[in-house]
Amino acid sequence: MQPLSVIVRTICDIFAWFLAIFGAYVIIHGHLSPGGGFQGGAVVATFLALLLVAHGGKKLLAFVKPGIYSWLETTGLLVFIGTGFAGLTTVFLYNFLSGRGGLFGAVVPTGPNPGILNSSGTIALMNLAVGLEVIGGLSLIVIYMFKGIRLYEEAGSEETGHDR
Amino acid sequence: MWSKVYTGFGYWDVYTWLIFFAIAAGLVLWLRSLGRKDYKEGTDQDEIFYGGNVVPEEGSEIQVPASSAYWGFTEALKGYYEVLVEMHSGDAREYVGYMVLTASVLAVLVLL
Amino acid sequence: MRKQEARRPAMTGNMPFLVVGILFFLGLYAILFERNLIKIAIGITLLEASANLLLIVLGYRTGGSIPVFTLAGDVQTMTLPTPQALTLTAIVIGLATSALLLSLIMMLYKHYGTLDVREIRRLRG
Amino acid sequence: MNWNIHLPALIIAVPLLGAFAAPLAGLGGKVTRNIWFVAVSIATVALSIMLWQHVQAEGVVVYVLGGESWNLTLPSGLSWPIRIILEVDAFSAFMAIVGSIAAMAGAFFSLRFMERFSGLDKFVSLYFLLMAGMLGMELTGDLFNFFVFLEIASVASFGLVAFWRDRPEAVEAGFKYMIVSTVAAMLVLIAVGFFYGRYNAVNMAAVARMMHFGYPEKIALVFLVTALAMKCGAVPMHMWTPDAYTEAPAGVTCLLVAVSQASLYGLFRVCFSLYGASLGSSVVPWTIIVLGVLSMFIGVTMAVIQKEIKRLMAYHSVSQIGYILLGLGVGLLALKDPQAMADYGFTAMKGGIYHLFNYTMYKGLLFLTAGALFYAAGSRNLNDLGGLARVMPHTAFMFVIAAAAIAGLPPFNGFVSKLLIYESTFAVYPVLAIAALVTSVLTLASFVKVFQTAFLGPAKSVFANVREVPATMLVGMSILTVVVIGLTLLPTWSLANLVEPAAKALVDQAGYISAVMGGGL
Repeated sequence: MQPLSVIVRTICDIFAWFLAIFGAYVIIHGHLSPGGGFQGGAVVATFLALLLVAHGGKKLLAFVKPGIYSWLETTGLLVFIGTGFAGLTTVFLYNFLSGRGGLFGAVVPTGPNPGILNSSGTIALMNLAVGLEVIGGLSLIVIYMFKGIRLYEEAGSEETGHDR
Repeated sequence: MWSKVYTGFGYWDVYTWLIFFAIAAGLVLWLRSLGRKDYKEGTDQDEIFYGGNVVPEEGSEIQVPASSAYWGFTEALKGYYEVLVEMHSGDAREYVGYMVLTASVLAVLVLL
Repeated sequence: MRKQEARRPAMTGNMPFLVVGILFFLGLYAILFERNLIKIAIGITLLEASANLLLIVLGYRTGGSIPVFTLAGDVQTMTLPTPQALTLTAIVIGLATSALLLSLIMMLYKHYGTLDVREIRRLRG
Repeated sequence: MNWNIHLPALIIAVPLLGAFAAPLAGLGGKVTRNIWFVAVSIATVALSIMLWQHVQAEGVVVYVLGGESWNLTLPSGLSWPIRIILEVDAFSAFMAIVGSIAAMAGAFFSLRFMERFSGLDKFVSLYFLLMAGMLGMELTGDLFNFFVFLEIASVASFGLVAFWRDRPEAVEAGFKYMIVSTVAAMLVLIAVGFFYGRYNAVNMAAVARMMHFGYPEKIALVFLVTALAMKCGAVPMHMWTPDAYTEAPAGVTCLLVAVSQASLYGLFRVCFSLYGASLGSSVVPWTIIVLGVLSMFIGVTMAVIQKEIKRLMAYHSVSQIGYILLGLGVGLLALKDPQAMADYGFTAMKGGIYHLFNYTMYKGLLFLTAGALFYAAGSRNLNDLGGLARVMPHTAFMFVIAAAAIAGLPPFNGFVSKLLIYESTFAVYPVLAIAALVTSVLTLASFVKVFQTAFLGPAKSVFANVREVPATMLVGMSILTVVVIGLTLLPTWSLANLVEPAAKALVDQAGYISAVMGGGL
């Protein structure tokens, strides 16, 4: 893919960051509002897709290392299953942090309330872990699929752009 | 642990069978020991008999290939095999089609 | 307001199920009769969409609000949250399936040089 | 603290941990990764044996994931179960043992077999994911969870079938398997949706207790039976089986055989425990019997004419699945009639379940020996192979044992389970037993062909440099050989301790329901 026009590139440069921040918001508020690790992670992964479309593969893949995303994925998965194992004193996947105070375990008052961000125990932790995993996984899918397109474009003649 | 497996009509006992097998093997060995003693290794007796012809050096020239095995069987069931090989057409859509067909036949049978 | 809803013909409530059926058979048609691999992949996605829609529709209760306690407001009925969780799981699985399917199609195109399903039949018999 | 109660969760969590930590283990190089690969699969076998002992002592075991207590199936006095519940009865524990042994043998075999290829971290991850999916399908007590594990296993197996991505055939096989399998999975999901819409529950025990056999249930039954029969490779939906089994790496094929048994487990869990007594007419049992007979006969006749060794064996696995379907289908037919159950139904079920164990062991072994032939001689075409017994005596020995067992030659274990199936199906309908016997004869014929062309015959100069396969591959094969010989020499013990509790658990629908729903109905 060739880079798109300068207008598209500039707009994508700016809005990619907003997408990433919105995705992070969706991940962090996973236990309070619709959304969660997967949805937020998918939103964050569009960061890479957007930049890839705007700047073209050659420029972007020169400084994006797929290894980083691979490690993000592994870290997320290990945190997830580690949280599961940590609850094993009661039951596998038991929410051992809720109601204990601290960063994750604020006690929720009874009755209608707007919701407390740090109240959900391991659920928030797992949302974060799943978010990391999905960011890594989807970005890897985007990168590898793009490389897959390149494979037979190289076999052919030239890279063909849709906008010159 | 050592008893028999009852099948409803009879039983199966592996140890009886093994004892029988050992006796039969002993019998075979005894019969073999009654055979001729004048066999010698390394002489013409050791040669492969290949219809009176010279045995080829390369083994693949005298081996019956697997595709020739059971030729009579496949020839007799030719019509059956033509239909069956036609079924395995390699087309992914047809594979799904067989599944949908089975589901619909089963649905008709169950719902009626 | 409530009376109006009660007088609504029963058919309207069943419309989503009709959509589920149409989507399902469209997807099945695409898988069974299309020749292009990408169109077959689209058929599979349609099947997934119909299954997801079925789950969502099953969880709907007339007049129900979203099943989030802090956002629901002052209402008596909520839609069922379980099918929504099930649907999310199914969507995640569907994403994995679609990604893998498209990757396999890319590899098939690389190896066979065609997207026609009738020509990708080296394994048969 | 009694750790036994956590076994049902651990047995799924340990392979998952193995999958997720495989990239970490891969950092340490080849040796670390191999140790991790083998250690996790051995741990899974140990856990499944402990689980089996636990189930034998305690009866049906439940485990509530994430609950306040492991047995809190109905929290706060509710009358329906919430949370994801694992439910393990003797049949599930039996299946877990079968699956994990096959997985361990495949893991040992893959160490050297896969050495020549790149991306082995991903291979180990996918292998463990496939294992976790298989074990999850066998241990779960929740229909939707069953679908999730089915999809985990499916997606992992598509990846593994197409693992040799430089071979066009491998990608093609993965693609075909994927198309058929995804449609089937969607059928399962729609069936689960029907249950949810009807009963607001997806727990198998809860649904089974409330089951009224109306139209949605009938359609759900059709979808589940078709989809799961497809996943285990019953004729006429078996066409993916030869493709996928042939093109997957040999260690993976060994595991894929066990995974198809997990689908078979799902089929019978649905028929016996979910529908059970409310299964209405005898249409479904007869469908399963007819599918079984068709699978036996068409599978074996297709196998006779094959020229590629793994493709031949794959068609045999279709025909062996037929035996299991036949045995358990007869059991299902006799479910409502206690007299028939005592006369022949229970024997047929014992035969079917015992055959399931035997089949997984010797079929895995056969695929591993085929992989060893491919590794050593570099060919899978029977027309090219020949005279290899001279240079590969151990492989040849194990092949003979497995071939004799699959052909049902006495005294091997395959004979015992086939005998149980013959004699019980004869009581239902003699034609069934005759079809099974003819299949057995043709099985023997085609394995005689394989043995004669691949191992016997004159030595070929092409294979002058062929050596016996490395030790770890032999270890993988000998694990399964030892199990086959053990089952041969101790048929009474294995029938009484492994098979009979499993068959009883399958019939005992009330016990399955009350373990989750409490005693009072």
